[in-house]
Amino acid sequence: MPILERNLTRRGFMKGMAVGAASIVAGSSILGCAQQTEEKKPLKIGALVPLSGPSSEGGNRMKNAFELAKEDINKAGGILGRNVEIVYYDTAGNAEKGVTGVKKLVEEDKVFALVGVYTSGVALAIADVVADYGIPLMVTVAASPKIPQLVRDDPERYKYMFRTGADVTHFTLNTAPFVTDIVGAETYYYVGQEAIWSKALDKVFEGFLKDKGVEKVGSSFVPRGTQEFSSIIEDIKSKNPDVVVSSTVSAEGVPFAKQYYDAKIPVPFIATAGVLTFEDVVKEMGEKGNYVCFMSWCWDVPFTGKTQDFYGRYKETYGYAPTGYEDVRSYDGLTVFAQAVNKAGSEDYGEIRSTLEKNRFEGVAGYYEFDDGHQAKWGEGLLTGVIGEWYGGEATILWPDNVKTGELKKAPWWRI
Amino acid sequence: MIETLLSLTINGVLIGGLYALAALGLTIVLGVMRVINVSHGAFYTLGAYFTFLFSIMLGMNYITSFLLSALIVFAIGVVYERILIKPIRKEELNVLILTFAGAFVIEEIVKFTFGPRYRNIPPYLSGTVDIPGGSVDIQRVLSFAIAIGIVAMLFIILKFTKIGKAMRMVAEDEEVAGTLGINVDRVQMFSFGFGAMLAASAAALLSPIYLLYPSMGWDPLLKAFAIVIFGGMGSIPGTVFTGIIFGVAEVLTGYYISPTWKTVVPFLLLILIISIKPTGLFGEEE
Amino acid sequence: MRMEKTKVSAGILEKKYAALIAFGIIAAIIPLITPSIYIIHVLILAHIFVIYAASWDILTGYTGQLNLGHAMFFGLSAYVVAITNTMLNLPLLLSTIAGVFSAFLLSLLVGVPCLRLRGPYLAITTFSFSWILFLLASSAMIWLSGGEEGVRGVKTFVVGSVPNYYLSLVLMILSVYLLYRIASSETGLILKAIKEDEDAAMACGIDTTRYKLLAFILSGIFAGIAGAFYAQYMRIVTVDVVTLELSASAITFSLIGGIGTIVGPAIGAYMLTILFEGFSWLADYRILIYNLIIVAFVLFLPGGLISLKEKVNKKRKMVIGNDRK
Amino acid sequence: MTENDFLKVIDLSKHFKGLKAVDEVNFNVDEGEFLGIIGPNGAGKTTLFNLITGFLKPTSGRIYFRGRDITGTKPHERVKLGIARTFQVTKPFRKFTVVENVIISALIAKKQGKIQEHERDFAMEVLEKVDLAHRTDVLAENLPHGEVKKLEIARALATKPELLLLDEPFSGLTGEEVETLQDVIKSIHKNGITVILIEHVLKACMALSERIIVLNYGKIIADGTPQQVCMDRQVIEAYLGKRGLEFATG
Repeated sequence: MPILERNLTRRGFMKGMAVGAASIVAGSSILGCAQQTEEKKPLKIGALVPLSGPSSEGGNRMKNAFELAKEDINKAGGILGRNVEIVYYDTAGNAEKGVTGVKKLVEEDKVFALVGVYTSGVALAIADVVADYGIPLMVTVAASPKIPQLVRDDPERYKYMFRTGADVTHFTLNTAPFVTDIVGAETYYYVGQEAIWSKALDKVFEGFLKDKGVEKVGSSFVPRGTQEFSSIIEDIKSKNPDVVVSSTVSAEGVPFAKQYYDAKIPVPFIATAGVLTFEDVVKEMGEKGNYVCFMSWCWDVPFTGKTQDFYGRYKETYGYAPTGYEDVRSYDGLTVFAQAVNKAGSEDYGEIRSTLEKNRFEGVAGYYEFDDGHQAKWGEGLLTGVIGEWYGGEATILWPDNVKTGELKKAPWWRI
Repeated sequence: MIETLLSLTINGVLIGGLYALAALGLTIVLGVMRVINVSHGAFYTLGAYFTFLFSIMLGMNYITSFLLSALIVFAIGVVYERILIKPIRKEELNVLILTFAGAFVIEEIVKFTFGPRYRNIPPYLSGTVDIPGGSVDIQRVLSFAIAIGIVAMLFIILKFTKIGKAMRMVAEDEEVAGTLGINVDRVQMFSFGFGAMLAASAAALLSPIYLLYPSMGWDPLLKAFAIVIFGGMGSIPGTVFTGIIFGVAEVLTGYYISPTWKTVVPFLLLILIISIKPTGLFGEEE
Repeated sequence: MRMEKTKVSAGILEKKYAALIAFGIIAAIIPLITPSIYIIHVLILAHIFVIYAASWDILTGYTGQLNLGHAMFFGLSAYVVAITNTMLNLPLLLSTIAGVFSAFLLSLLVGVPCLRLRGPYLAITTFSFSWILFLLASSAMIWLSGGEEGVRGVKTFVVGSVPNYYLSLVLMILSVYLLYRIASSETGLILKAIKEDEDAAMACGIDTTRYKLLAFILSGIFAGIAGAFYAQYMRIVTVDVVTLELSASAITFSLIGGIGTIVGPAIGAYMLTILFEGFSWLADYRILIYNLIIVAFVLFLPGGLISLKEKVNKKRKMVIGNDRK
Repeated sequence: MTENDFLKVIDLSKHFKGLKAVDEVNFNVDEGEFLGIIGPNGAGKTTLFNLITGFLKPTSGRIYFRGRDITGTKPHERVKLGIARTFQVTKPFRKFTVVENVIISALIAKKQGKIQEHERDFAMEVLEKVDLAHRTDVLAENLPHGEVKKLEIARALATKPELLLLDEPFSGLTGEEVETLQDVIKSIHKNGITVILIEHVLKACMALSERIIVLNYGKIIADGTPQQVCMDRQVIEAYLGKRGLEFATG
């Protein structure tokens, strides 16, 4: 039929609608095929992780850890005698996919609880959906301060949402000893990601250090994944701080470190967790990994009885070291939840919640207790972390004293 | 003050030369084939990972790895063009979608082959060069020199070799070139491979300074987009000039305005230029 | 623009209504036969993306103005709804109007410089606009956009999935119908002429500038409607609404369905949204498989699903004989 | 400037990167005239057409149509005033049928109140005139070259022009096709439409035109009846080169 006539009829439109109608039926059956009759046997846990896209690096490390956690839980008798089965949903770091994922995991897979979540955007987007379903969610990575704030503001609505991931104040508390004690700085410069959590960290850090008499002389924020740092390096040079604090935790961390090294800036910088704590990454950086200082949430030292066992098994299974955050906190998130359910002795969410609120749980990174925002608490005997320095692909632990393995190795061009 | 400005500018020029190299491949494919190759960034990624494969995993020296990876990506480009682009080349939109999906396919294949983890190519040369207001990594200087060398070679190829002349003719007018006995298909296949190779070379030069991950190709692709259009599609001097200008503009905006705006500014400039001169800075009027 | 009445003969009319009614009935009873909010949710998203894809088609499929940054209209509208509703406390209806209006303004802002551009220049300029919006939302202006964490707490018109389902269904049918009517009118034919050959269209006396701008505006407004609905349904707007992937999906949906037909992109968006979800069990492999399917479509069925229908029709015609005229 | 000047071109120039494609051209066309423009390849004929129809903006100079300065107006505005054109490299709407191609112009003409009847009827009428009525429902991309040329003319006619500019309508046609098309153009002119014809095929141009302008390197080198132009030394030189001139004049 010629175009004009084709255009001047409504036929195409209606036919299209008919095809659409047919596809609804087809679609429902595609979606439905994942549906299974709920058996009493395995207990399903839904894991929301980014397995594709720019966050897949972290997402895959989370998945690694969940797999180990599953093994361990099941070896120890499972949750309330039931074996754990993990259903993964790839959020690709996308909020909408996160929401869809929650609905799929709850409605189709009938999961008992949710764990994971890498980016804060996904966490905040799913918070309400999860609250509506009234199902537990253990946030294991996303670090936005808004997440515990939700719980604090409306504890009834978000009662089943907990976080084993770190809070920005923890970043501060864990990094500050480097600035004040190890370097003894009077001024510092902050480099962060252009993101809400990093800006919040900047504020908390500034306030905290001001009280200790350390002044911030400048700051720069870069979009996640930035590769080129010449302008920031120049800015650091011109502000001449005693130390640089860098929360470039994603892909941008490595180019920053390399370019910082090349510029021979006369003071050290410390990376607040993230990519510069990854042993495999730093080893591959060669000489440019030397003198990189870092704060890490966990290390291959006996924080608890589980720590070194986990590190050993992780390296053995995957061929590279865990990062201490995405993996350790995810492992802990799932195992802490399992411990809580077993301790509560019931599948009742209310009881699980109060068990989580009132008790102390052993994890790989330390011991977990949750505050009024359902945020894992920081502190001696709970969770701390380490400060270290890389040289020749090996890390020296500088802090805290009980696990210390050496002193700060000064680069020849440092003035401190 | 003036030293800082000088140091910033030198850094900008050095990095801009590599941007230009990354954009050149896109410009050639656009000029000769009149298609937007969204997979260009994926070829960049491949170039980086092949260099990684040869130099780190197989322990070859950097120069050999660089050359091998450029050659392999050239071959991949040729095959890619033959199998995927050629059958649909006349449909601008289809090529666009295909190369977009193709970019994801390559990215995912890289992810499954090398893993999603961050990887590094250690410095192939260590040391710094003193410049006013500080020092720069010697790798940057050398990479810049190599990039300029490649550009110069490109000029010579286009100007004096048979294939280069054929490429220019096809770019000028496909039909006329065809009637003059030029095998247009083969020229286009070659150009596509060549474009891919240029992306891979840029990646091989930049990745020791930067970092490797499967989705690393998008950023240079988008930058190359802006450079190519800004400089005028198909104009090689325009692309080289714009690449360097972009490098400098980025570093200067990063320093004097803010690092977050430095990514926005090139695109704002692009829109401004294109509103004034619809064929870009060096593009010919139609 | 004036819309001419379409001429339809009574006999065909009934047949077509039957198809529409069939779709309406099936779509309307889905919430009654499935207890799964998940399925409802995916279908709501499908409805939104149907509007989104169809709105892309009027500009690129019909008018040939290659738009690589369609997410900008969707995203800007969604952000404006979210920001005015949560930060300025505007009533949702006003926010929605503001959102769609902002998409309209953006379509003018983008459309005007684009009028003089052709081919790759146009494509990359439209892309640049959306990319700037993405960069602003994801980093340069996170004080307003919340960056990756987004703007939370947008109000909804109706509470719950099922009411939202019906609302989106009505909105979708209405939008696609309107776009289809425009596309099938004289205006649509003129737009198609511009796509076929702009110079020839000018030589026919068509004010191509005016019609291209009209296409930009229509495209922007309907994408804005989709974005505004999305914001109130999701109740959070993050940078995901202005990504490169979202812009690309407008193109992918349309190609798979059949570019330049309005109905094709609608079907494409509907099916692919469902298909993508149906693939979620593939986990890591999902993106790979999805993109391989797209590559296969471009190579082997570039006319999209709707061209299958024509192929079938052609065959049938050959069997029946060419006596239908 | 008087009202009865139909088309007047004054000092018209167009430069591309220093190349003077059209260089200070002056000429008039009277209503009802049939003007031929000839010249060797690259003489600036098509550029001149693009300037008159508004597809290019002149570097300098002015164009008047019926006493009105139309220099800065857009192509579609000129169509509205009654100036229509065809293209040297044909530009049919390929995915449209023959009649749809013409309907587009008719639609616009109808919107402008130039025609009263239904656009489809009018389009059919025009197709009849160019002898394409039997091809109504064929897709334009499936037409043979000769008919595409006719289609272009039909499309231009459907805008109800007063001035029709034909850009090499005979190029690439067979002898027989040339003859039928010649008749079509003749009858168009007979119906009162002023025609300007660019042609490389000199024979056809000579046969049709009442007056001929010869362009070379963007300049008018001759202006007169076909007979006068044929005798012009400069013209022969431009076409055949110096040697040819010697040969022709003995």
